[in-house]
Amino acid sequence: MFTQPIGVAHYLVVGAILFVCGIVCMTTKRNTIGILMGVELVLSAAILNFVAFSQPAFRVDQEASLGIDGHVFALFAIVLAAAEAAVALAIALNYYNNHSTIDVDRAQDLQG
Amino acid sequence: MSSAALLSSILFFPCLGALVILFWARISPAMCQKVSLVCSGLVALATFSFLLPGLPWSFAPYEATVQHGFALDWIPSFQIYYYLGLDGISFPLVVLTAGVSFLAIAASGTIKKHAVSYYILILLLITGMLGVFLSLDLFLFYIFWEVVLLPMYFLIGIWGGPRKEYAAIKFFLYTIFGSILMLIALLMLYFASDLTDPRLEEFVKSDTIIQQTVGSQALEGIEARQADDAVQPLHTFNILALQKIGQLTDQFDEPLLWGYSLQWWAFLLLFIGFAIKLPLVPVHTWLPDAHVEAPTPISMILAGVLLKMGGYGLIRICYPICPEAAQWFAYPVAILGVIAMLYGAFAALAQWDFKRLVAYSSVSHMGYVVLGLAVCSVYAGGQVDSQAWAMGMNGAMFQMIAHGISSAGMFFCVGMLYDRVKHRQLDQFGGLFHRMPTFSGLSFGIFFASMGLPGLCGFIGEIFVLLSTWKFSAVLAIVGSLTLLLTAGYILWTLQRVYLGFEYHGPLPEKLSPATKGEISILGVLLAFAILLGIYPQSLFRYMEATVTQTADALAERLSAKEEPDEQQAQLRIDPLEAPADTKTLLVERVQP
Amino acid sequence: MNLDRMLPLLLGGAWLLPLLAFAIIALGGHYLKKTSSQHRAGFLSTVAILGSFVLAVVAFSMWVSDQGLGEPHHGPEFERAQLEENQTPIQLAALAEEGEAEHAHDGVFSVSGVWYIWAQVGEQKFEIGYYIDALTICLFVMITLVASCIHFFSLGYLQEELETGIKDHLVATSAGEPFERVGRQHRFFQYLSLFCFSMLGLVLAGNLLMVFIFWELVGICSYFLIGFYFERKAAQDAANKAFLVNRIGDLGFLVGIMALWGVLGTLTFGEMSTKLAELAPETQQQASPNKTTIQAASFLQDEEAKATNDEETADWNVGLLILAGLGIFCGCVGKSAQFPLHVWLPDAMEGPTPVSALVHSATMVAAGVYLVARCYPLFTEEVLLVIAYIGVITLLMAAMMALVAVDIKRVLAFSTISQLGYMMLALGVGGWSAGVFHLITHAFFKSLLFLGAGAVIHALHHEQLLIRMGGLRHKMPWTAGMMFVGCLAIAGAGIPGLDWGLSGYFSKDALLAQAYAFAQVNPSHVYLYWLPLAGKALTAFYIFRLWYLTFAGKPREKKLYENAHEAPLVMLIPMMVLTYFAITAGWQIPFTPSSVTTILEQALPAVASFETPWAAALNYPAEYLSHQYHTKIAWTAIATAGTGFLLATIFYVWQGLRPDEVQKQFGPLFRFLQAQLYLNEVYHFLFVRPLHGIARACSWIDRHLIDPFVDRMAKGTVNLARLEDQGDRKLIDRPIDWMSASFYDLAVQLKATQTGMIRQYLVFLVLGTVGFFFIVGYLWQL
Amino acid sequence: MDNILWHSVFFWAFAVITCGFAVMVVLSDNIVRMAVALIFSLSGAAGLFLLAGADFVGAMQLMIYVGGTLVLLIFGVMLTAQGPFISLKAGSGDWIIAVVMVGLSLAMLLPMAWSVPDWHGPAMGASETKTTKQTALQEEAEADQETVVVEHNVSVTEIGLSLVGVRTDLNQEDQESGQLPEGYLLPFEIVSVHLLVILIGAAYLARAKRPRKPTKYP
Repeated sequence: MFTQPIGVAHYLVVGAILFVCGIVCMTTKRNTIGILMGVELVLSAAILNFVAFSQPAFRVDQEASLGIDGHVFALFAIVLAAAEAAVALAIALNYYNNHSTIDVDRAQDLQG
Repeated sequence: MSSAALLSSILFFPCLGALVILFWARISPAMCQKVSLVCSGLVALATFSFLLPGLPWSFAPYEATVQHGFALDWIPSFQIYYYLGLDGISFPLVVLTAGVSFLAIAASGTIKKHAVSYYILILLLITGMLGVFLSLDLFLFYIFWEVVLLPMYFLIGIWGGPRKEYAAIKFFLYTIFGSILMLIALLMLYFASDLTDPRLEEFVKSDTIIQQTVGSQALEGIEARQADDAVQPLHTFNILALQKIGQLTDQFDEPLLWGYSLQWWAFLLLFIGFAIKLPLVPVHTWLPDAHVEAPTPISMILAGVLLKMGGYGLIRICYPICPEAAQWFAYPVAILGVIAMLYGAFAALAQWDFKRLVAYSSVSHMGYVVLGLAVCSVYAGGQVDSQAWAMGMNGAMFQMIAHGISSAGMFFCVGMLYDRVKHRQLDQFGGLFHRMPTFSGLSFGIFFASMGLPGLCGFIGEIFVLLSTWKFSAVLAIVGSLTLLLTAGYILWTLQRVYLGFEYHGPLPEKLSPATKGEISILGVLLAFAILLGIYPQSLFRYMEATVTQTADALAERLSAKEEPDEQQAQLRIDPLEAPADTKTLLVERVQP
Repeated sequence: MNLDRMLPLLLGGAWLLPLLAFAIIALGGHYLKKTSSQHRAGFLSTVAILGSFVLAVVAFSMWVSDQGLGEPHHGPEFERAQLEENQTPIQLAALAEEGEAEHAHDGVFSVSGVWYIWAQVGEQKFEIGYYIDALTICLFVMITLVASCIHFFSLGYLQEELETGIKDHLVATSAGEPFERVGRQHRFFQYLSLFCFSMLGLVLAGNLLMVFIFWELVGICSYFLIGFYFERKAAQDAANKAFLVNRIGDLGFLVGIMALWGVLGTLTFGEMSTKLAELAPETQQQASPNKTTIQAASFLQDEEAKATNDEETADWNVGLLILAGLGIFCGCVGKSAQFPLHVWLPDAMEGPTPVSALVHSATMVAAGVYLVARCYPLFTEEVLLVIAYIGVITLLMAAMMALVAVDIKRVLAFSTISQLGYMMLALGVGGWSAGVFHLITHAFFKSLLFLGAGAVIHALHHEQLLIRMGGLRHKMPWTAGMMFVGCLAIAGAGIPGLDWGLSGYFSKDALLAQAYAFAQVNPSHVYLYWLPLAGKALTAFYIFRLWYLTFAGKPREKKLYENAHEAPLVMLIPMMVLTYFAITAGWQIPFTPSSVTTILEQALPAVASFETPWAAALNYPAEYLSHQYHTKIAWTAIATAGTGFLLATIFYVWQGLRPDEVQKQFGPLFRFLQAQLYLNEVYHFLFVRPLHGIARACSWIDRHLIDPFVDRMAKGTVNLARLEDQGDRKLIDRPIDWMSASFYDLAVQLKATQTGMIRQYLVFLVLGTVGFFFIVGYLWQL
Repeated sequence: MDNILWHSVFFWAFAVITCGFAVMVVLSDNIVRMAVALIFSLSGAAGLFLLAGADFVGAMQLMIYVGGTLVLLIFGVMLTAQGPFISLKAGSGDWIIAVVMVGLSLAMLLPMAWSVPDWHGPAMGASETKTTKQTALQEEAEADQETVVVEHNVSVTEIGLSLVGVRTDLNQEDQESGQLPEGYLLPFEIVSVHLLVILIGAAYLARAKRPRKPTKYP
């Protein structure tokens, strides 16, 4: 286990687990904040994949790596995630103000 | 005992019984039945004795030729002879006729009205049916064919159910229409035939019956022909001679009307005639009415024997005499057969009257016979696969016998129930298994035989016909095999509605007494035969297979020779086992520049 | 010892003994019934099948002493493969090809012959004969053993059928009272004997036509046995349905036989492989037991003129062969209750429970698997792939239905369907011996489970609903214990480290390993491994759900519980015998390296896989190559099954999750599964009703021909006018009204999907994405 | 023991931390504990970034995510976490769905991750075959290289320059060939403006308002 070098695939697996955790978090939490945390996990998984793909030492064909592009995209993603968190939190607070609850299951105004 | 005396006494013994009944003053109905029973029993015994090995008159198995054939002068000026004989095609049907007739008379105990006339007519009917199967002279065949018609008309019309007049006249009109077409066809064949053809020399010399009747005249004619003298044509009604003419010469190939040859027209007319008797969709509608209205024993004979006359006519007259036409009509006839199978099964599925259902099942089962006969498979290079055709013909023959057994049994079951509770509505039965256990058990066996359950007789004919059809046309085989499903559907549904369940919910429940010993033995005999033929079909094939296969081989040879195999095609010829009929067109296209 | 002479005698005797019993009971049933207090018919039947068992065992021992037990297939390539476990799939496939050349095999030993000529037409013969190899013998022993046990069990189970006045509480007469009838134990044993005869005949049959004959005969026996309580409408309907659905399969079978007859010209098992080889005169027969590639190209002759022609013939032949394979498999789909013809088996549970144990779990339904195994050389790659996928669909679908079934016998019925799916899958991915092995182990543990269920039903006086049971382990400790063993066996419990487990552990392990090996070399069919693995969790869940609901917890119906009692000894002893085999059937035979599998592998057929023009270019890994995955798969499988077990325990013992809550949450899915995917309704709508429609149409056409033609002409004009008016209303107005109404209805129904639940939308989003990738990825790889 | 790659060891350590706390986030019902677990999970992810040679991104992850976003989240937790809302439990059915989705997603993602051989890491086997052909001296030199994974660290300078449109990692020839420099100036500007708008919007949304009666919907 420890004698094998790390490759992109390992990162992808970690990313996949993070992603799945995020998804499960989003579907099982009724708390708005909990859902937001799930979103953070999912975004984090995506960023992890960007970073992994930009490291040339992680793969056989080093030319194929993303290089600096991956880093820049990861940065953008982080920034956007932060912004998204801010807005989402604002929405959550607003929702709380209006409905006096943060249970998303109560938010069924869109029901057809 | 000479063949002439033997066959004639079998043939006319029922008439003797009829005379006894006629002149016996103040005979009681029970006595009438006893006399007829003895009479038909002796006939049945005589025919069954042919099966025993070792007797001087026993029927030799694995033998293709006519046995016990003899000819006596009847109307020699028109070359009409009293020519009887047995071969593999007619023998099983004669045995079936004798057996079913005996059982039908045994089942006639409930007939009390005009008993004397009833038994006289039924004995006449037996003679007529035996005559149809025994005669090898076309004219004689036609006479017996008509003899069957009249007793049947009266038997339905007098002893039938509520709509008996309607059913009887319908039966009569349908059949007479077919007979007229047949008459035209056989006169056409008679006047086109000529025994003085040099190609027939070998046959004329070898055939004892021809030698005995018109041999010298024919040989003189042949010699004169070979010497290029003008001779008067020598016509014939001899079925075997006509077959040889059809297979060896081109006398029936002359164009007759609208560019079609004589044999094309003859085939068409004969086919319609036999198809009505068979009956084939769309000329089958006399059958349900006739069956529903006829009394039980008559239904048994009608389904067990009369329908087989149509199939017998096809395999004895239609196909061997007109081989090219048979090939021309192969697809239409096969498709009609498949339609009859499916149509009959579908119509049976929709019936509420028990007897009507059984009647429609007959239509469906007889469709197999037509399909089995029609499958003359043609392959590249003009080779006809005689094996597949022989298999189909054998299957058709077997199906006729098997259906004779199972349908007679089914009609007897229906009749038993009708005699007790006076109705046939399927939805007003139920729970018979509790009230009549033995009868129900036997009925299950009979119905399963009709359903084509392996191990019983119905399966073999069906599987043979379908296997041979596969060689002819895979699509028809697949479509045809759907019938198996439908048959199972209507039979099982019927059994459920009639026998299963916990109580009988129709009128007259108190009349539902268990079956008597006599009834059980009739059903038991039929079921025993169904089982015997099911687990050991070779017991029947050994008698008929040689003749049927020879017929198929002869036809296949004729058709193969007819198709001129040119050099390229001969080169492209492939093993018929490996190539389907459909590739023929493909290969031919490839060859033509 | 002369195997050629003795085996047909012994097995023929074993085959005919039940027929003798049947004939005696059928003809003398009346007499036997009169002395009913001694249940003579039952004894007669039981003695007959015991005799068959003894004969089969003698035949088996003769076989073993002559042919040996077979050796496990661990060639040198196995060790090499183990060393290089980290190979990529492509390398593995190459390794497999390499290994095959070394893995020579001296053919399958078999004894075949003819008893009598059934029918002969021209030169074509149809014979009643036999074909005996290791598979036949093993199945003979298995069938007679299970059947003997079940005969004994039936003597106890059907005790009340000996009485003269039986009240059937499920049937109410018009007076409203329960229907009373005379017992008919002798009829039951009569049918059972006929069934044993037919089943043994099926296994013994020497050609496909004979198989077809007995195929239908077991069908009709099943019909009689399902409809044993023919007073009940449900039983009648179930019997009819079973036979008709089977007939649909049989039609396919018949087409397969016809096609095979068309391409090979023979239906005899012994001749098939020779004829197959003749099809390709210049076959590159690789000396390999498991994969012989007959290339279509080798049909090409040297001469130019013949070339194209022959190629077409070859194509046609291969096409026919595929059709034949599919047709024969169609028959198996019907008989083995595979999707989409599985609908009859759940209903077949209307029959008495011993019937379900014998006919509808252990033997008859396994006949389809047997036939696939028997005809294995005929199947081309396409057909095998179809078999594998049908198997996977069946096993998952049935397992999910078993999750929601509430009737104890129905759970087991669905479980049977699911396990049959496993067998088909194994055969489809090249695991011949794994599939047949599972057939045998399954026969033991499933008949054990059914007999256990029978004991429970017997104890509760014909109560079959799980929700009314509970806590029965106190009242029936033996039954509970043995059923628990059965549950463990079907869930495949075992200890991978020690390589020790119940019979199901070994067979399922072999099966999954083969699926894994197949998925390794055919990456596009990776789901053939993942889905069965998931099915294993479901298996463990539903089977332990059944056990917990029946035996664990507190009694739910006090009255039923109070009256319950342990089964009598005549029922317990057969169960013990089956328990013993459910535990040990997969073990190695002491002091030898052999086991049931190695005996079976003596009959392993050489697979002639035609490289057909339409082939999807599959690789079939040889079965011995999958041994290297056993340990790996065993751990995975145990983990999966453990998950299912854990979940069942959480649900029904610890009550950590609440079943009713889950049921409420998944309401539509739950109802969908409980209604068996509405397949019955769909079939009724698609097939039964149109058929009846056509039937009525045919009948209608007839009546119209009967009607006087003139009569119709006279009324014609009036009718025409009316018709026009009606046409306006019906043809023009009604469709428009109907359209508008149905659009409105549709809109109302579609509205329901918009729940407004954020989390639910999210679930749909994820499932949609996964589904999209599944489809795209799958198509891409294809 | 000599063959142990410390890079791999650290990777597994961080991976376990990241995944473990992520699972904790999922399994915990208490919102506060979830937040704490999330902090650790994201920190672990930052560690993974560092291991992957993305120093700057790792730093940003720590600063923005762990520092900023989480503070924001905890802020939200504190504002809303009252009594009943701290632990809102999902039903049993939700968990079943979740398990099914886990299974499905993993069944899709994991085979995908392993499906490309190129991604399995630097080829150790390839260098082994090479060593047989080389001299012993070279072998020693190679042996050192073998155990050390050669990483490419992207410096902050590179990123900074690329954000304003100067690509140092591309060949000079490509830049001079007349094409536009492939930097990120435009995206950078767009993101900046976007951020500004978002923050203003967020502030507007979250501003203190007069309490209002909840609107009733039909």
